[in-house]
Amino acid sequence: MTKEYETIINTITLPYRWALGPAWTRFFDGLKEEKIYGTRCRKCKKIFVPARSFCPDCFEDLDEWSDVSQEGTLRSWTLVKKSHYGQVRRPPYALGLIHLDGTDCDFIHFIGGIDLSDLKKVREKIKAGTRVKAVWNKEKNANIHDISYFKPLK
Amino acid sequence: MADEKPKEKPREMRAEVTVPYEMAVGSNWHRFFEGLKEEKILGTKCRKCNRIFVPPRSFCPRCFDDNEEWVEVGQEGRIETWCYSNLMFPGQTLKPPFVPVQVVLDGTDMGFQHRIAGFDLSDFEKVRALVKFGGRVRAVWNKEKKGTIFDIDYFELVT
Amino acid sequence: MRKMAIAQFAQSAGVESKENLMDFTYRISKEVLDKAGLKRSEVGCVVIASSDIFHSGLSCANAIDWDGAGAFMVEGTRAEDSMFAFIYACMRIMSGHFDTVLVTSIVKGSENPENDTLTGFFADPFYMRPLGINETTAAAMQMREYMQRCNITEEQCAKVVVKNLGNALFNPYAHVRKRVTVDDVLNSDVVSDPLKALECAPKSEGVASILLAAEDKAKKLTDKPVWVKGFGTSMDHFNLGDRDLLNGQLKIAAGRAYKMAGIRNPKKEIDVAEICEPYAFQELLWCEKLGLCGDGEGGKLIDSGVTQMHGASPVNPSGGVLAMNPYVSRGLYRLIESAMQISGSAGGHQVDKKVKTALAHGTHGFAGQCHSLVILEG
Amino acid sequence: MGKAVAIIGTGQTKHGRRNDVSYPELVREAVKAALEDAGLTPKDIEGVVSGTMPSMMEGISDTHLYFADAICEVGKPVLKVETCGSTGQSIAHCGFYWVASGAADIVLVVGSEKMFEGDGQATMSTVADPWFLKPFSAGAPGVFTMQAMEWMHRFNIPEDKAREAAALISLTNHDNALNNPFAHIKITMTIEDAKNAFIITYPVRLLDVCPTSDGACAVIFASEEKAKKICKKPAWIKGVGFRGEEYFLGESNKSIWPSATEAAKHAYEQAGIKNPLKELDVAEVYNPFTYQEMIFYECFGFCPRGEGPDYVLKGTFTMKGELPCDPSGGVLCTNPIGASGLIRLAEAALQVTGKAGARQIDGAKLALSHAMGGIDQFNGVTIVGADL
Repeated sequence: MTKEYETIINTITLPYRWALGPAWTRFFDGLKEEKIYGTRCRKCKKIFVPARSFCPDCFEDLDEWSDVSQEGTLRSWTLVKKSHYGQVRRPPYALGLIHLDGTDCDFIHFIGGIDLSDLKKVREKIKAGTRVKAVWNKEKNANIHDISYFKPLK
Repeated sequence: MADEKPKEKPREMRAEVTVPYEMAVGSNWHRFFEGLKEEKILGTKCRKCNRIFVPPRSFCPRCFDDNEEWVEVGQEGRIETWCYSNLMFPGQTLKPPFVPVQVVLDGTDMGFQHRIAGFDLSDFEKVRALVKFGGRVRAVWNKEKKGTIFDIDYFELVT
Repeated sequence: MRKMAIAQFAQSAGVESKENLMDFTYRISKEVLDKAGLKRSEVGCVVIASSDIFHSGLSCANAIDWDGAGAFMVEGTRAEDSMFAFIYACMRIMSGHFDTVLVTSIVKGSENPENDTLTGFFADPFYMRPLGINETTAAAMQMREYMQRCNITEEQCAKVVVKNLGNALFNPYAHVRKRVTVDDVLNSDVVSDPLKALECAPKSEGVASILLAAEDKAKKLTDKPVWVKGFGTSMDHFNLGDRDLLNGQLKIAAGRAYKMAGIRNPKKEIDVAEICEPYAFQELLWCEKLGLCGDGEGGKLIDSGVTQMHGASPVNPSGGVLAMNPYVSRGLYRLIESAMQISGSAGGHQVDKKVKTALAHGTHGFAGQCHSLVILEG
Repeated sequence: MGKAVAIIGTGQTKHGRRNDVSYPELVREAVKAALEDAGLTPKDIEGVVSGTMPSMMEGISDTHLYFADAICEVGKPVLKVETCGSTGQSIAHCGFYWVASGAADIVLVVGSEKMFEGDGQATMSTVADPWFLKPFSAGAPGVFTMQAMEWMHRFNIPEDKAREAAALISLTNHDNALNNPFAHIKITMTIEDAKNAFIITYPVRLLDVCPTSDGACAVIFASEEKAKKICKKPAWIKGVGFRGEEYFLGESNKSIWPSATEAAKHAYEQAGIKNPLKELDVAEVYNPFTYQEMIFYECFGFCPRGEGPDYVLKGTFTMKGELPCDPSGGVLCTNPIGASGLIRLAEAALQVTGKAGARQIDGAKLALSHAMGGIDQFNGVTIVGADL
């Protein structure tokens, strides 16, 4: 107990098995083969990545698959410094909104391959407009971490 | 993350999620649990409808007024309803078989949730022969008190 | 449209309560009914706002919230957010089926893990969640984009904190009440660059309750009815990458509320705005989208001083969400502050000018995925 | 009173274990079906209401955010309403009041649950407080069984008779489900199977309880003006009601279940129904437990208190009976919780518009739909009719 008044610890632990559905299953299978798949809408012609089964704008089914570029331009990013319960990894780590070449939305992933310990230096190295490229994990499990991170080019 | 089905068929992703909470007992229930430590069952009384609440309420949900009067209620009562739990569900504290019961403690006006034990529960038919609606039960105290609902270990049948 | 008004309201102060969820709720809804001189059983219906965003450690929170909200055997329901609850309550009155609705919103932040842990559960389990997207990391990326595209400086964002926490000094219901300087903000720990600790809302607890009534009834329940003139909500795409983070749905939600309230020039007609700004820069961005200044002019707005408590267009005289962040309840807190400003009962945090029209805003989801607002009038 | 409101389209997924699709894909299936049924496109929708049971069921909170694209919410006014098991009725009521308020003419209401993604009973144990109820949790059946026992005792219903009636309800529902293309559990069974099935919480046996299902349901509500323009045969909302009791289940008499009784009464008053058994043509009662279904019959005035089993054994509630109940097979055969209450309404709407296919009750004009939630705490009722 950490409080000065009486409390009860109520820790909830629950098991889950989330169905990926066909589109995300294929997307993650693609990552295993070092491919990033998007799907294209026949109506609005936009390419969405990660691939999905329906267009978020037009509500149409998407079945046109596209192996999209693994390089892109950074639109925005953040360097996470603070820890919290259940965090995906220990800070510091960087996240970016990446516009992959040829697609019509932003892809989210870690930004890495650079020293993240000094915020000032990080701010000099990565900026909006920085070109980044996917770096693959050697060990692949058909999940989003099959891409290790996106690395700034140059 | 594990593959449940062969490639190309949609997969599932498995995970276990844990979220911790630390919840205030509140002054009202704090007093109830302190009472249990002294082997007393305390309730509160609504001055409007005169009903006595166990677990105690700081207010009456019907009259919507403060319950300020505390009373010690009987440690015996009658069985309002019960069931026989035969199957273990995840998230369950007690292991089946066990007998959840609503006891109307003497001097109170509503069912209080606890369990009946103190005899062999393994055979349902035997349990059914002993546990009756309206039957009398009595609180059996746990020697070790922790200020939880299990300070009352269980209710035993009064024969 | 059937006329309706906020007849009475009550809110808990931001200090941590040692009372349990149920008793804590009762005190506040009881206070509202007592003020109105209304019996619980005379209420037409009850709408509870409490959250399943794993807030409280109890599923189906309406089960335990029901009694304290006064809902025993009264027509009732629960919404996931307090702005939703209030808007739904308005609809119930407009439908003509009810004359009074008691809206009570409940959250006890002190019992929960961090905001970031909880808002992380908004994310899908496959993509955004394993990458650590939560409201803070999403807001941080939104902030950087805002700074870059609109030339907003970190100092301008920090000024929002200085203003709001300064206002909170006068608000006995606020949670964080301390005077800070721009330097304090800029030098506070980096949470998720460019967001700094003082720019992120705390985790608070708050039960707030509003009695909403149709015109005839309202006049009987209060001397100072605060009329509901309009409301609006709108929702954006789920995937952060599918959205323009600087041109979300707030403009559309506001358009709906303004149309309903007959507001043509919000900048002139809104006397005071209570805006949900869990991250400091969002106050500036949301002000733009609400039409309180031009697009891209959020920085100039804070520099000009007009949004100060005694400025021409005060924003967050209560101290806003930066000073008090009971997640689900924060919408009702904005509404109550707006109602206080209109009825002239805000005491130390009452703005100088005469307040006829006030705006209350709420948001939840990543980087403002969902926005709601309500227009109130004296 | 407010404007008249009608249902102009319904859609359901095939319910069951749906790990072939993700959660958003599942709800979109129901939305697409409802849009198609109403002959509308996403653009026509002016507002969206959604709800599930609790977030912990699927481990995703505030699913209205997650489903934004899948249920046509983007750029639209939205509301999220939830009341545990009764969510399906509560979101329907929200759609009703939204349209009745005049704030929108066409509102889409979506309920869903993907119970196979989590652990249903473990999640339900998180509804109970950690001080008093959770320590004695025996899953949902524990609570409902105690209620059934209390009811049998108070009305002196012999256990054998109740068991016989419960078994007949189980058989009726399972038979009915065979006629429902969306139903989850489709098995052929006998009375003896039900009576001798594995005991879960005595006297409740395996075939007395509902399954856990994945599924979604969408219903489109419209104002009188729009409904008459768009829809050849709308189902009109005749009455709605929702009530809840105290949190601690020992404080109310669950054998006469005040919330169920009053919710129905409220709805009957609006619909002008005085003798439900005679006036209603069909009912979709939320029936996760056979014994509980009989308590509902009594609360809804389908039969006198304590006579539920007699009426069941007379065949009153079978497909050919005086008041057929759950021609869909009910919750007993399909239970995606957050959708279940809305499915009841969708089924009732199909019945009064003559679109229920093999499970159609001939000439049905007035139908009751219902849902229950919480720890025996909440009940919601909606009455629909063929005529305005």
